[in-house]
Amino acid sequence: MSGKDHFAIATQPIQVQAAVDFAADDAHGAADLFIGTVRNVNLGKAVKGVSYDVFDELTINVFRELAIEARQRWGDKLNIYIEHYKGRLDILGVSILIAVSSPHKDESFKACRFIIEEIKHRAPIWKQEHYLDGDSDWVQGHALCSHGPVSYDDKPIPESHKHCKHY
Amino acid sequence: MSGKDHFAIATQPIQVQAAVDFAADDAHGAADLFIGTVRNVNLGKAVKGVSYDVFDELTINVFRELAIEARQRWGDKLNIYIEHYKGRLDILGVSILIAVSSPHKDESFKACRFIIEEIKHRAPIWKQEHYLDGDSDWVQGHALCSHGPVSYDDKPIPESHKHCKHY
Amino acid sequence: MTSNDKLNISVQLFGAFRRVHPRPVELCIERNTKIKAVKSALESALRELNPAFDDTELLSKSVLANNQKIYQDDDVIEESASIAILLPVCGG
Amino acid sequence: MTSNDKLNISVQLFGAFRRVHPRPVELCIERNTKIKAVKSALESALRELNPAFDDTELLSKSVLANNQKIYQDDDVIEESASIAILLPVCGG
Repeated sequence: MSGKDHFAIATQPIQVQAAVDFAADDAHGAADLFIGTVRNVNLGKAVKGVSYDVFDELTINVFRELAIEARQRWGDKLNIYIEHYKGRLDILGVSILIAVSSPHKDESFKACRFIIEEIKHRAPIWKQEHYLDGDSDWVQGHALCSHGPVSYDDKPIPESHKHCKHY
Repeated sequence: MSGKDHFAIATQPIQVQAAVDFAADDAHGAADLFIGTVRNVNLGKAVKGVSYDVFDELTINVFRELAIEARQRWGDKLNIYIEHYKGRLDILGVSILIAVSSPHKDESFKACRFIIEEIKHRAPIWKQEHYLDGDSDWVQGHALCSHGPVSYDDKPIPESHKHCKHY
Repeated sequence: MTSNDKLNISVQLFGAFRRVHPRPVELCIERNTKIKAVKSALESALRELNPAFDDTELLSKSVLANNQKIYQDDDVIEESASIAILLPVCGG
Repeated sequence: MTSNDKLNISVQLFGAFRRVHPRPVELCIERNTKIKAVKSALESALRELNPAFDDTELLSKSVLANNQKIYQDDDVIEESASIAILLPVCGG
């Protein structure tokens, strides 16, 4: 039986316990969680907050693709929980929460890492930093392409992707 | 400034939110959490619960050593939270919780993984499984030795450790 | 505008594009126009809506997509649709 | 028992060893005895406390330790102390 999924674009504070409860599974001995938070500095500039803009529907679709790819690599049984925040966050605010549970620990670590790396490259999400000096700026990101997995992969880069900027 | 530590042997249910709150840091953008839970099967036998026996003082000392080693590899700034349960747990009970936060995600993933692998090999903790059929058994484990890091390491095995059974 | 050979395409803007224009951009294009040409039409429309817009690099780094997938340059638009122009991304 | 040349060593038991004997084992050894010999003394004491105990493999796979560190075979015990015998571990 395949594991279960929860994908959401959050506009209320992201709750870690909800992810833990969702991922819990009688048959699973391990869960790995990744929590991304807003930090007070980026590239030497003092940050006071961040606004995330999200193309919701396509982002959810990317989450769904990532769950499929993760199960192909690390097994059907993974339970996968992904929430990304949309809107403004202060320092310490949770921008993303990923939880992956699995029978054994190796799969949950690897799948969780895979998902965060891929989201950074593939999900249509943009980040505007608000600086202490009053300025704000959209952060330079990764160009999208219509291919599949891009970044956190032991396998060699397929020929068809080699032109992509994210390699 | 060096990050902070929390180490404990828990005899009350382990709370994930406490670890998240502890690890949170204005200067950190990432936290990785590992949660170990009791699963309903091991080596084909149906499990109904697990009892952990812990040599508290030495275990806490091992946690302290692991935090030092993790900071040597992945930076002073890591905040590190480690709790291991002692006593009886039912299925889904949390046996171990590790949270590591850091400025960027790579360090938190690697340090968290390092810590769980090392604990399995170095912390004086024992596990008795209680089976549905009424039996119970102490699980075969990893022989201890007086050396340092043993398991999750990119570096070659030092000569002095090569006789150890855990390699 | 809604004859059989014309399609109404609404292009959603995100991130830095919202500074160029605050609302979706409405395009009227020929049926079966290739994505590459849709992008050019979008560029013209943005210049018309905001004469100060001259950052063509913003467009060259971006891709068009619908709710389900990212378009390739040779894809064609066959129906009226809501699509989106997506700058390099920065989630997580 | 507590003359200058004798030490009282209390050995805590964990895990499967608790089935052999439910409480710490008290040993009386010479000052500066090597750990290897302490282990032999523990084996004799366990056999005396529990005549059914014959799993010497359990001891050969185990190490002695104090609160701070695991002993090596050539370490010596210089003071009366509480130590522990540690089977292969299985935490996490």
